[in-house]
Amino acid sequence: MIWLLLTVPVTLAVGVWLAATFDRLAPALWGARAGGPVAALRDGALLLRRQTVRTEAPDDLNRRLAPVVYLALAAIGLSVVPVTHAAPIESPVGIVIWGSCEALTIIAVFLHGWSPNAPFPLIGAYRYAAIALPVMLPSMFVLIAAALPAESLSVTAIVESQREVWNVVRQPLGLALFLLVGLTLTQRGPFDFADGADIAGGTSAEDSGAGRALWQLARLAMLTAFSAMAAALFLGGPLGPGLPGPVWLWLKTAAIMALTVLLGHGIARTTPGRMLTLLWIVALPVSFLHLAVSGGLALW
Amino acid sequence: MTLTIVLLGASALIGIGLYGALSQQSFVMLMMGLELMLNGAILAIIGFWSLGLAGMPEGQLLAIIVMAVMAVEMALGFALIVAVYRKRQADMTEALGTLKE
Amino acid sequence: MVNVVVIALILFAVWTGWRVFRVDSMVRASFSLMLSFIAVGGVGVVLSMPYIGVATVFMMAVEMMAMAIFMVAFMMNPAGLNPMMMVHQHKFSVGAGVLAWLGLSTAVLSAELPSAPVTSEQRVVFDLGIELLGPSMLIFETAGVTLLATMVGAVILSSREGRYGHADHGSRPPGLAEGGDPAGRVPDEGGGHHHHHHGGH
Amino acid sequence: MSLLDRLAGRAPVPVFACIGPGMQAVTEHALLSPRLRRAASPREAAVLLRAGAIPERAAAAFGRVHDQLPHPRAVLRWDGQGDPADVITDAWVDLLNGADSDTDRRSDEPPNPWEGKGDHGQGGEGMMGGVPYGRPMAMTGDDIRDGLQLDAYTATVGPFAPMLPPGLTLEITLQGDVIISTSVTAPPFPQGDEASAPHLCAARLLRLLGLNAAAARVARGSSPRALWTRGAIPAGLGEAAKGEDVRARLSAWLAGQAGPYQAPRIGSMLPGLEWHEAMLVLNSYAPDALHRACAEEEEAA
Repeated sequence: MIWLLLTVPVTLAVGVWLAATFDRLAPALWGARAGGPVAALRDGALLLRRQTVRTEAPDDLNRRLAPVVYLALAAIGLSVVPVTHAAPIESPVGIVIWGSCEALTIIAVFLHGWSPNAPFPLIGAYRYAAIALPVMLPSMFVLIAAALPAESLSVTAIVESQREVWNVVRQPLGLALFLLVGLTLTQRGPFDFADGADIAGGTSAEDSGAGRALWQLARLAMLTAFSAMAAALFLGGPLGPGLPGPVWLWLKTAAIMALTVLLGHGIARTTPGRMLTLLWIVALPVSFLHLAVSGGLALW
Repeated sequence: MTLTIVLLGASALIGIGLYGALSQQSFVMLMMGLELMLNGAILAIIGFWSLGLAGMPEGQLLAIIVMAVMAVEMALGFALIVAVYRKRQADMTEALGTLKE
Repeated sequence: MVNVVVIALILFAVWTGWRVFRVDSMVRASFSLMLSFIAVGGVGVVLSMPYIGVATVFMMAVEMMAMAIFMVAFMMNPAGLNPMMMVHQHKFSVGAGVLAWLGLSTAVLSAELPSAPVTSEQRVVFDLGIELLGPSMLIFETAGVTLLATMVGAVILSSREGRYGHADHGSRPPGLAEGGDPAGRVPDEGGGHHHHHHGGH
Repeated sequence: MSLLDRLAGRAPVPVFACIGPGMQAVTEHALLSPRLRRAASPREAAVLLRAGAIPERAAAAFGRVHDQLPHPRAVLRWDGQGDPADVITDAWVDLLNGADSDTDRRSDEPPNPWEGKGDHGQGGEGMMGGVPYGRPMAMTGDDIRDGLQLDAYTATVGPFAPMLPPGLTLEITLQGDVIISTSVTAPPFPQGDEASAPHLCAARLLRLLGLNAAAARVARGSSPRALWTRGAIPAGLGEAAKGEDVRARLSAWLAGQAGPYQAPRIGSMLPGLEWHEAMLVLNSYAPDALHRACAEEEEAA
């Protein structure tokens, strides 16, 4: 029990470093220069050597809370993922807990943009809320669809239901839609409406020093949690021949993480208004269709 | 013992919610008062279901119905606020002396 | 142990509920209310109602995000940089709130409360699923249809397009005769047009 | 030197560039260096690069940008000769070794004095009015999208805003994300033909689309590797003539064709667009076309 809980900080720490390194390697595949495995530590050190600026009349409480909440949500989300035959937090409603972490993430990002009391971060916060709220709908449909073959809301049961065949085979569309959710949760690439270049870095425009480092760390932690959850829901989590369960889970997590980072670096971000239309007109009906098909398959 | 505590907490939430719903001038704040009263209702349902009714399934159903009521209240409340604001530029209860036109 | 956690969560729920009407910042007010709901959800989880408890957290996170957006949109000075107190009939409201609290508390303390706790071997989430899609399916589906109707209604109410033109122009029905006065009642002058009064500050 | 300092000393140095007349192209090339990182905002930067001579009219704004950099910070002048990466890296390592951080250029005062008047000390009557913390209260204004009149926000953006051509200063009124009106307070600095080269123009648009890797590749003269580059731009956005929209202009630039040489007036180009769309439209014209459009507008007025 205790060692299961200990896997959470360890996975997060390794995951954050791995995600940061992927982030610096990925540009190479899209044809730009890449950094090595120490590059992420260097960038982190640079931030830690600098002052954290306090803006004029900020919402100090929320400014401090936002990154802490984001990090805590990543940790809670990660702890409902089964490492072997059990999760650190074993709950009969594991994926609902994950869903709550997703919804609260929107609030953490909103507060991060709201609290510095500056226009560009606020625009970023509003954009993010406007995009992330409709993303919650496909997210819920995907999670429900993944729970259907298992006939349970427990993530452990969902993993167990993939002993014969992984969910990615039964529900390939589910993984694609879930990646979309992951890009939103971790503020990446085509769904990074919180930090656009057109608003000078958006919610992070006023971040500096250790505060900035903490926020970036929380983003990477959320990427780790998301990748682990995707691995559990679609790639059978710790199931696999030969190697021990946790190793399989970590390998699959790294694979999903690499895919997410790669997509984040190489897909263009459209305008918020257009993305909103696409989400309501395309993503929502597609995810509904996905749920209906998955339900039919589960009954059949 | 615990059921009493839970219900006392629920009545406190309902009391605060009633205060908010009656005292706030802004529509949105007023709705927060209503929500807080429903929060008290959910707390009472949880308490009764868990400690007094041996977990009968209808108790959980009631909690879900209360949540649906909250969703309806929020959605229609905000839609009405927007509709009134479009017409009157008003977002406060006093600005609506009349419902005419 | 369970009692201590429950009491702490309830005290937190009441305190954050109280803060909703005491903070100056609208964003803080919305998220205070959310914390109050999360604490109640936590009570649900502790008192073995995991689905309802966690679903409350999920739903309230989304709802209060929308609430915060509306608060910022419609309130002047939403960040609370000016202290604000926008209340009416304050004494009456305080009285009513206290009275409701005392009345309900007296009822709770004087009533003989049933005592039949949930046992740990009950499959509560499973039971809820069977209940929703079994005996109470009609109620559950009615809630679903009600929500659908709400969505349609909310979109129609909040959109600019009215049946007889733009809502902000005061859509008027066409006349009964060609070119005649609009059908329906003739509105009095001063229905609110002249109060260009934003947030009453 | 501690381990933290050693690590920090080897990181790419985040640089925010304040670009003067004629310096845009060389600065954009210099910032491609792997030893430097283009900071999205002054708060992210460790070194402020003062590229070229900043005209008198932008001196105050330069001071404000300067003071936004967190300590320890350095400001460097660069006249466009040689690669500034060495100097910048050295300056950063010096700061780590305890060199003095650059002090503030301007005094830290609110733009309006704090007045303890009014019901709640906000400096005005009632809950309305006054200038709390030196800022006027936002007031409701017209909305051109769907008529819901919420608070309009007016702000001056520029002359060193990273999403605008250097020198361009706009007074923009926003309703949420939608631009209600714009007026040009100061035109962009003249930049010469080099800054209007198709690959640099395309790189600027790609950066606005969040494609930093592709933008760096294009700025070096290669073709971009990315998905959905043209598709991400809404069709018909910023359409000057039939088929002459932002998407078409990006395609032309990526194909190596320079132009267009004429830009419409900024005051008529942006209103009604959302901020992101507006920035795409603005950056779909080469800096010298925008400079000419602003100069013509000034002449007419």
